[in-house]
Amino acid sequence: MNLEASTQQLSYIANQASDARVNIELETEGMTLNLGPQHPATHGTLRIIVRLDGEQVVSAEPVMGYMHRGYEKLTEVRTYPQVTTLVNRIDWLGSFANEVPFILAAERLMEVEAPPRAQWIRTALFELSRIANVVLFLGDMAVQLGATTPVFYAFRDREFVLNQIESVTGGRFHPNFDRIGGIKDDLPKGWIQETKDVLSRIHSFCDEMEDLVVGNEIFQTRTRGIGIIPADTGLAYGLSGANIRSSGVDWDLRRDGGVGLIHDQLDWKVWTHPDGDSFARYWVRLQEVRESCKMVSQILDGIPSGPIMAKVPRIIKVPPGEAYVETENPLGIMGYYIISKGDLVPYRVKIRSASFNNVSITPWVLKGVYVPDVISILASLYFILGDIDR
Amino acid sequence: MLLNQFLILSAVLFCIGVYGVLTRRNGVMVLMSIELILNSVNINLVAFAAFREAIPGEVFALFVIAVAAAEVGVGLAMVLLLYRNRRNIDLAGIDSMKG
Amino acid sequence: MSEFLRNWLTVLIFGGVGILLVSVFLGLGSLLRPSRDTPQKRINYESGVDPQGDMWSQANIRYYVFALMFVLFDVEAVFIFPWAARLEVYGLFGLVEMFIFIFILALGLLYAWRKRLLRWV
Amino acid sequence: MGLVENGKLPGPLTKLLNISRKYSLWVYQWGLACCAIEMGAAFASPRYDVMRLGVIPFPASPRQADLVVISGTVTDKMAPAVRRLYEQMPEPKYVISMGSCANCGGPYWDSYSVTKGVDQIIPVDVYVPGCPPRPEALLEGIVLLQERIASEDMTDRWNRDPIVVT
Amino acid sequence: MTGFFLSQIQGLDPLTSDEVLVAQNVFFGLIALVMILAALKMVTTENIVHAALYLVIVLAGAAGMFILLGAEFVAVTQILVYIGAIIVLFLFGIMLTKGSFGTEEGELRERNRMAILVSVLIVAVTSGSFIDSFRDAELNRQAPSTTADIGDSIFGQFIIPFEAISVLLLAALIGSVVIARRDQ
Amino acid sequence: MTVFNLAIELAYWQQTVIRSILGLVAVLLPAGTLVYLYLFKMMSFMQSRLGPMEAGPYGSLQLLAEVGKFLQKEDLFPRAADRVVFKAAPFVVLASTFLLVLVLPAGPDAWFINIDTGVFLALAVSSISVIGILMAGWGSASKYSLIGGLRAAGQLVAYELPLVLAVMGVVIQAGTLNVQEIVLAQANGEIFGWGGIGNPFIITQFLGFVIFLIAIQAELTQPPFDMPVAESEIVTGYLTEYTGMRFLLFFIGEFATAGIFSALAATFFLGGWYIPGLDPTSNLFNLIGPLVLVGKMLLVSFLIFWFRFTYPRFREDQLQQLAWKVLVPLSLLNIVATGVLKVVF
Amino acid sequence: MSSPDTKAEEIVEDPIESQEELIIDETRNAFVTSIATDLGSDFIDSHVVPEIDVWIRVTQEAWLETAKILFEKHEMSFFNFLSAIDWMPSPFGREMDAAIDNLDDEVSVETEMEWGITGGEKRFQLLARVHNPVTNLGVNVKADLEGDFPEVETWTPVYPGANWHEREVMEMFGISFKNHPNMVNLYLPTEFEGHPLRKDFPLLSRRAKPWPGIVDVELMPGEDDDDTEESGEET
Repeated sequence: MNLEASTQQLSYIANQASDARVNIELETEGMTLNLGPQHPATHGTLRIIVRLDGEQVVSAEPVMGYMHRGYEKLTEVRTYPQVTTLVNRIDWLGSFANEVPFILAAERLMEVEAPPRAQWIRTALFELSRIANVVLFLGDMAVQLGATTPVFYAFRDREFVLNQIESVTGGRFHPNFDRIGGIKDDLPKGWIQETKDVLSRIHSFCDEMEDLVVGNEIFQTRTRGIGIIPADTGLAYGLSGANIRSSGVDWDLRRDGGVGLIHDQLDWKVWTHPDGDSFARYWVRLQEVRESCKMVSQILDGIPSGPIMAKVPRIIKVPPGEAYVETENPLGIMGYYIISKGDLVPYRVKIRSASFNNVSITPWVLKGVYVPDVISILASLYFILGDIDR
Repeated sequence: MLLNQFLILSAVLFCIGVYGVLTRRNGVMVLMSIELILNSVNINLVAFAAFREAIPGEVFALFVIAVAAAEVGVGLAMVLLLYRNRRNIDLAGIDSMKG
Repeated sequence: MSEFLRNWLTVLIFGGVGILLVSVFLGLGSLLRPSRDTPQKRINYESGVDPQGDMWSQANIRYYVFALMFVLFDVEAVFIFPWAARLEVYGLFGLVEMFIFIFILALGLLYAWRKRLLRWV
Repeated sequence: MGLVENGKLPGPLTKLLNISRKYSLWVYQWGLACCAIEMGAAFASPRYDVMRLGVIPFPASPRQADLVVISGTVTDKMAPAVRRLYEQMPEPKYVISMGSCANCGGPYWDSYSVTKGVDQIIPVDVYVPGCPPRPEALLEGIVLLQERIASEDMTDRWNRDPIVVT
Repeated sequence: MTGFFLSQIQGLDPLTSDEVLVAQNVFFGLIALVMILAALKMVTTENIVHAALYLVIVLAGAAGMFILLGAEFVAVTQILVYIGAIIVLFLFGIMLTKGSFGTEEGELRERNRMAILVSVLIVAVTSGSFIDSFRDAELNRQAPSTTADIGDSIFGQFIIPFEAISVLLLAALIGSVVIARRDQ
Repeated sequence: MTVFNLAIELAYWQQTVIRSILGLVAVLLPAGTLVYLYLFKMMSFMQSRLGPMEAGPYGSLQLLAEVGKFLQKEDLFPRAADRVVFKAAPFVVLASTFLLVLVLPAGPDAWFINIDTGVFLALAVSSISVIGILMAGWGSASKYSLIGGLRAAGQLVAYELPLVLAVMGVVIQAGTLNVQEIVLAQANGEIFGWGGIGNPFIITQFLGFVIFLIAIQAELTQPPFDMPVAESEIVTGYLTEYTGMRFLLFFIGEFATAGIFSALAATFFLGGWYIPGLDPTSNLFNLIGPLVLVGKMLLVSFLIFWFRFTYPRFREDQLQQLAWKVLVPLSLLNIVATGVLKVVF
Repeated sequence: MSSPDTKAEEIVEDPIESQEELIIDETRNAFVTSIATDLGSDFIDSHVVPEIDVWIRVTQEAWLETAKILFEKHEMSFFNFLSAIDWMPSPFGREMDAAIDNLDDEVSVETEMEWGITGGEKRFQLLARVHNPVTNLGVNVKADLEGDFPEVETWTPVYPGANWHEREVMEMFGISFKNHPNMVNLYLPTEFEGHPLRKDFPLLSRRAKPWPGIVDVELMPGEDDDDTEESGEET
């Protein structure tokens, strides 16, 4: 590191020390409580400054950026194939799903289309990564509410899904498998049968969670009626995914978006819940895992044969233009707005990540709740730090 | 053991309690000093019960404890009220709060 | 009397043993443990940032109401114990007396309930 | 007094103390980024189950922790908090840097907001490479750390110059 | 002192009443000393939480005194109600009225002197009269009072005060709830 | 059996020394057993894991490693803390634990103290730990600690009451406050004239037993009542600032209290050291009584830990409502019903 | 719970399939006409990709007005994102680019500004997207901003969700928003200097250490041509 860079580095650290003292003026009777950045409830490094009156939240102010890694700038200095390596790491639980909208946007600009088999495999992996993602939520929400055991089951069964993803892509966590014009490799031998076994495991996991968590009276009292988000408020804040569907908005891009994936050829159902509370969000996600399992098994049965790559040049240059593609990712709507000037690198990539919008409602929804409910609401909104801070 | 041992101990505690009531201006402290006084009374009661080999003294001590509990409950509630209205629990300024 | 006092001496000794155990553990620890004091170490843990505001801030008034109810019912329990141990002797009369006692206090609980004090407002 | 500190303990006792430190590593429950999930898998997944090794993931407060796994990207905004976390842990404490980001900045080596390696702010005992490392790799790192602890000379550790970050 | 410890070393058989007496006196002295010191600290300390904790010591000492006097039930009640409940109530009260931990200096000196005077006067007068009236009155309780005794007394002689207590507690509950209610 | 006869004829000081040592065992052994057996092993098995395996066979020496490790940990307290209160808190908590173990009888002659008001004393000293916890929470001068301490205190006082009232049914049935006599009453009791298994009060006082179990679960701040130490909300509550040995002492205190409360539940409701079919006055029970009691204790604490690993936690207000709206009225009802039955029959 | 069947019928068909023929997108064209009428002279330009997407460009002054019309008249209740684009070519030329060691001869340092499909003439362009979840119609709104540190009305009264997005734009581009409730940095420390997403913000690490760039692998016979991006992690 040269001198200039290291000076900048050190000054950042020094500056940050003072920034950590961000104090919201308003010295009332209440107490200011910091949840985060080192706090088990915030899934990592989100920081929420809650002002309390007794145990009631007067105001909540999320402070982010503890995980800000500068994706949008870095994409401007990476070639298109290199960008997928980066964006993998945005929502790190369902990594493959992050690549898909980017690749689709690039494909739209290049006016290529992946062959059907590639699209089917993409969709299968897309849904598998949703399972890998949401399964963990199902356990983690319970652990946030104090039940220690479900998260262990979640990790146990998630391992099998990761195995399947790994055996196709070679990457257990960050596959980096999607390519402009198709996918990198074909399915390995025997994968389809193994995946079916895994799906039945996930099914039984869902049943287990239904018994252990959803059916638990304490869980219900802790989540029902807590953190109610009305549909219009949720939409105005840009909530998406299961968060908005559990407020009764029947909107799923997999059905309504109609881009590049083959969800419209499958038989499945969009679940909504009218309540809009923490319980609804948990319940809708639980159903969505089941729907995903259903989708994957249909894909496994109907996967067409054929090539997996369309004809694309070896060095990818994307023609000038702008395109925005969004898909229904595990956390909600994820979209990439790509501006190309015909180079090897995108001119600008705007990453619309789901959690950023989902969490932006927290100051609104946390007002007036109790400290324990803060946890329940944060857990049920289900965010991933990389997806907020990018 | 002499009866006087206990009586004098209780007298000393009583006086410390009185001292506390007289000097402290903090409402909670005053209540605590009153507890001290009540305790000295209890020691007296039980000592006499032992002296006379009679149970009623002890029963009275129980009643005193019960009354003390009620007294503390109400007293602290008043201190809280005071605190809510005046943001401190200094009893010295209480006379200014008429009506 | 001596048997009685010895029993209670045992109580005292056990309290002492408890304190002794803590002291022995802490003493052993102080023999072994290192001490690397830095100013940062002595700052309160507050999720990795500087503590803000007053540490000893006001508690919720709810706690007071619950503690108050506990105190009063605790006193009630004190009077129930000798009754419970001697119920056979007191018979119906004792039963009725205690019912009245419990009933009057239950009224207090009912009052708090109706006044919605048992809710966390 | 700190008998361990000045090295006046008899050898077998030192050995015993080392072994007890080795098998009782309370690890702070806190993850930073992607690697946190793999760390979580290592801690919570029955397949890896780090508790077998005596690594107990109970503490949520650094005050009770012996080991912290820096799992993921450390940003410049986060760096003071990481530093403070380390400071607030009581001695003896150990640090595992997990993943490329914590080791050196990883894929974000050219980012404007990422600290290029956690070892710039706190001393690291074991580096676990990978992006993210598989849970097995973290287990390997923990086993290495345990081996190191078992044969550790505490006097040396205490009298080592503290790592100064300016 | 040594007599007391020697007495403990002898066999299981009931101690002679003299030995018991020595032991009781030794413990009385110790407990009384602790109680008085704690009480003094309590009324003088500036930190209210410390004061409450000193009060705990005084209360525990009082329980010890009750034991020495053979009033077991009262002693346990003292622990249950005073230490287990009233102190907690005090601590809650203190934490509800924060910001009052500070010192209370000022024109206290004047009152201080007066208070000391009054207190010492009361001690002198009462002690004098006690010594005068009870001189060498011995406490010679042979057996501790039992729970049964207490119960018989309450449910015999004191049945009306007993019921009155319940009304008192109810009144205290309602009264303090009315006073401490937040919304009005 | 002469050994036991001899033992009870020792001088007081010899007895006291023996009792103190046994008391230490009675506090530390359940704590260790519960931590290893339940917290490490059973929890792991329930979560389809193995738990500690490396330290000793099946990780059995794990606890020694823990103690050895904590002995070497640095002792810290925050600068802002109230030093004396902060440091004194573990003493109070542990002293409360040691006073609690006193009332447990483990055989006809194997008792620590045998006093008239045993039950009453047990309940009284169990409330002392509230002060220790409030001291810890307040003394740390940390927000998490303060909130945790207040929550803990609010919870402990709320559940102290059902605890006290639930035992009342047992007291009415046994007609005594002496713990030893309660055990004997169960041993010698008869169910409708049939004395085959004595009369363990769990049969007649099942409601009381359930209330007692819930209440001790809350008193121990175990899930689903673990708000005071809820790590996803307030880090570790009142323990947040405690390091090394002091933390371990709280930890020991918590699990020792769990064991002792379970043993108390076993004593009050399951017949204590007695097993049916044997003469309760027999000297044999001085030998096997402790083992029987430990067995029953493990049974009850199994339930406690089972709930611990299964349930999510309540919210603070839900907890208070459960205590005041359900448990207290129910236990009052239980007292009334038991009283009526006692007088009628 | 509700079922997908209750959904309105006017869902667009699979766009990729329908891209082949030249189709006229009635809905989007109608939308553009309607909003052009409402905004009058503040409406500058539009671009419709049939069955896929629509862009409109408005003036800086009508920025808030546009949001209101979109929200009230077109029921665009779903706020998607808000961002900005810096159209100024990077002063560092290709130095910052990944392709630095892979220059084709035609690649040269660009000096002229070049705008996207709806055109423009200022350096900064504000970009937002809102969506109607019922008709599933989304629209990208753009506005050119005056000056190097422009200021524009906030969208928060209409879309509260814009709050954080505007803060992000502020710190990343230096565009400030009038009447914004809390205009402070979102991600970066308050003392952070510069606006990282501006094209003239240098990545210092890159200057210190050149990017290894694309490793130009010789193709083995029969090898797939898609493995050119393995160099991201090893630094």
